[in-house]
Amino acid sequence: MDIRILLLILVPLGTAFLIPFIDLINAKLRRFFVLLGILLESYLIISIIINNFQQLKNGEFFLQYYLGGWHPPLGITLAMDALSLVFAVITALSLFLIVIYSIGYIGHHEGKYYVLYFLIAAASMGAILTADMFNIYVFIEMLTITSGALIGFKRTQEASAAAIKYLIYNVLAGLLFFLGVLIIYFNLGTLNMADISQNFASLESGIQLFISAIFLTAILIKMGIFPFLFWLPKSYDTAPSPVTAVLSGVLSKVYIYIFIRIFWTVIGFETLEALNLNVLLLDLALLSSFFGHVFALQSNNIKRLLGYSSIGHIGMITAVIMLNTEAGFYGGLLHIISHMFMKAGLFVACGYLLQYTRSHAYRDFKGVGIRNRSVFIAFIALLLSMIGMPPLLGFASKWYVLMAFLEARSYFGAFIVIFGSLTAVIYYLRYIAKGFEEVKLTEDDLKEEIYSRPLLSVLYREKIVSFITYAYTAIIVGFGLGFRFFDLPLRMSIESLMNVERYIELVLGG
Amino acid sequence: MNKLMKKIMISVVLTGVAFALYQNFSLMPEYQGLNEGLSNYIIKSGLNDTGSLNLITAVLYDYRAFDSLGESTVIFGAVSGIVLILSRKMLPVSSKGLSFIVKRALGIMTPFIALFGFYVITHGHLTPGGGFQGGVILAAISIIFSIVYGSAFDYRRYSPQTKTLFETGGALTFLGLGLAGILMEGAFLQNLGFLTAETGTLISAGSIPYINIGVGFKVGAGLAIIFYSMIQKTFEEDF
Amino acid sequence: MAVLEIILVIFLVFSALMAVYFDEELISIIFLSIFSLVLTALYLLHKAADVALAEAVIGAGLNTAIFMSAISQIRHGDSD
Amino acid sequence: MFNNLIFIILFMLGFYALIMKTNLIKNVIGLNLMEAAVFFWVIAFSDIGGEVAIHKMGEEVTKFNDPVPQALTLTGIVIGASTAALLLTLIIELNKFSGTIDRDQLEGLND
Repeated sequence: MDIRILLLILVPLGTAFLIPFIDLINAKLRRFFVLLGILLESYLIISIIINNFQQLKNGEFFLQYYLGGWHPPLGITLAMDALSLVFAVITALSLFLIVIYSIGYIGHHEGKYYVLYFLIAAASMGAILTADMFNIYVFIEMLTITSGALIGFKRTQEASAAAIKYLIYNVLAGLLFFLGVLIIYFNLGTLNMADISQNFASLESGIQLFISAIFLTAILIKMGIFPFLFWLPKSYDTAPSPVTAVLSGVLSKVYIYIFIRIFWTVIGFETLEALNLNVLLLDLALLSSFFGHVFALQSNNIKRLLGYSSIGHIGMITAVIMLNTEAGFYGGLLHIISHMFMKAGLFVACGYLLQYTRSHAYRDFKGVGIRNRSVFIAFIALLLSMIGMPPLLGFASKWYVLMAFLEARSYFGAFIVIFGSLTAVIYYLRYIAKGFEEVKLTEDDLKEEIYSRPLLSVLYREKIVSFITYAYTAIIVGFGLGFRFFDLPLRMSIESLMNVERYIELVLGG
Repeated sequence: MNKLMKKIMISVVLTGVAFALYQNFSLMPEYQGLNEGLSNYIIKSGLNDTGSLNLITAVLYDYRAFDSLGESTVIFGAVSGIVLILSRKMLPVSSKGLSFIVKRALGIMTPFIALFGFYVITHGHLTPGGGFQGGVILAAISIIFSIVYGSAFDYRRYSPQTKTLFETGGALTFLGLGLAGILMEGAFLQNLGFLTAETGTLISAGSIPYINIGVGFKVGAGLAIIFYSMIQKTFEEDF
Repeated sequence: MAVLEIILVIFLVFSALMAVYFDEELISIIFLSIFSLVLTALYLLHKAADVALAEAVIGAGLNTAIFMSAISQIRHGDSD
Repeated sequence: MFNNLIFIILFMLGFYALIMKTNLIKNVIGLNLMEAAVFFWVIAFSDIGGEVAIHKMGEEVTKFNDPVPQALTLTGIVIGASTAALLLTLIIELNKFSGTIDRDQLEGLND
């Protein structure tokens, strides 16, 4: 019973509930309050790490909380092992950086924006920490609704259309998830993840296949893997930059976490292997990665391009995790971390760079680099990291992914990694070149452009926005030099991931 | 031609999906209730554990109360999103509403509808119903008012600020009862033992009725806000 | 009991079919509301009182009101 | 068996409306039908011929219907209603700009 892991969910939730009150009292206090909430959240994470550092080192780290005092399998249990800790830390760090960025970026409807933002924070923390299947469903729906509303934040035709598409796909996925949870309940009579995991092997193989297929469909839609990727680029394009950074930096990683939890801890990889689903999934993920990079090549819009490249990277991560080897997990988890920082950083930088352009299209990218030289250099550094240039974090993670594929003799996978890097060189260089193209603008042209753009993209505090971009670049460069820093947490989380029996024992017995 | 091909292809896919689903569902063994596990325990000792006659309420607000907190948070998020997307500064100036007779009749009926709503909320642990259902009934009063009296009537009496206050108040009640559970009993959302009275009376079942009241206000105010945000634009055009 | 259930199920499928079949949104919504009411009766037959109450107030009451208020402000045909 | 068939008919009707109808409101109706199909199946499947899961004072009932799926379904219904409201809101907002809710016409307008 460690109350801090409960507070990790309750602090953002309480902040979201209190913001309308603060608005009624004095709207100027809101920003202070938002900062207080996110700082408290970071403090909780840091104190969990510091207090349990010794256990973390010995591989014994495990915290849990029984909600309502009901011990499992009766009530809902929150559980945190090393894998959840890694995801919680990177999620909290991303949320922290993006909140500060939002303070500089969002100038309209701030109250509702922060309410939805903190609900996303609470829901992603909840989805990471909970050890109960139905609770995951509730948090997934929370993520869907809040992020769907935020995609429509700009209130233009494209934004509404993208949000509708996003919501329809994701509500469908949520419905399938609900069906899957209920079928598990009808067969096993429990909702606790550890309890299900213990008894799942005793089911008939037909029902095992059915449940796996339903969860697979639901989660593949959520992650944007090949047959169901069509909602993703549009919603990435039309959402405001901080929201896109949350979507690609936090949400997709939370869904990958849920994917790992369900298919390793709950259903079990042996079951997947017995049903021959793992080969299918591996090929599907690689195909998705291939298509993502190919679509990115023909895209003429920087944010949509980054969305397609996200599809490529998430497909690659899923594929390398599906290898189910230690090297595969190491590369996959490292690439999750690095992709989280790189993509969020790129979207954050885009929010700054595209403030003076009419649209996100390629032709409007002209001269962007000359006008904001230092931020554009940071942007280029992030792009090079995406490609995989040696001193940066992207190189380290891609190297491990490549090694994992070669070790497992999955040459198609290795080909996809290299293919992704090569195409990325082509499509990013185009934009870098365009950014440095000279543009002759008179004062009047500039004025006209400023007045023609939608009001919401006006930056109020440019300094904060550019500072966060530099912070992301610093993270990429710093951790790229010292990527050994992630060695201990990754080893711990792989150990806790592979050792399912220990998880079951700790959740049910502790 | 292209459209016809698309239609045929999708029909084939739909039939395939339907057939696959049917095959898989027929694999499911007939459900006979479970002799062990969650439901068996709840049916056997749910009444003793929680003091709530209605076992569904016991599951919703005691065993799995955290889910209900998440669920009301979903409504909270939906309300925030809808208000964000549809926020317009235009005050809805109304049509005149329906005829005098309807207005009088509604005037007589309204207290009874409200009473029924409060009954459903407060008797959640004794009879079918609870915070969610009762909250929707309370929101329905607001909706009926806007239809019968014209939309400005309800809007002037209960401003959006009041509704927001009710909504966040309800949510914070839920959260506060959960925190009280930590302080008094030792776990978040644990049933408050000192509130328990004789089973079957109105003030029994620990904190369940109070959570119900909080959820009822939250849901009622939230859904009323959703409805009012959605009808606003019509009046903008009437000007 | 069984006869009542079969009649209700036939009504249920019929109203769902009609809700999908008609192109006019208003008629669809009315059939959706009827669908919810029939579903409420079926829930009662299956001894799920709480769910029946929820379906009655949310499905037949609130959803209809929200759908109606949505279609009341949707313009057709004039794209600008 | 009977309930499975109804579930599949309703689910496929909803899926048909979601995929084939170009009207966005009809798509939301389809989504609602699919949700209702799932919830109906859950309730019908968990019905084992017992009583409503509510104790009555002074009466001993031996066989109850399972209360847990009903509680979960209740959660699902409420979540479904709020998603439907959000979707309709976005449709209103979309219609304000484009003047149409037809998916085919919107494809032409967007890109």
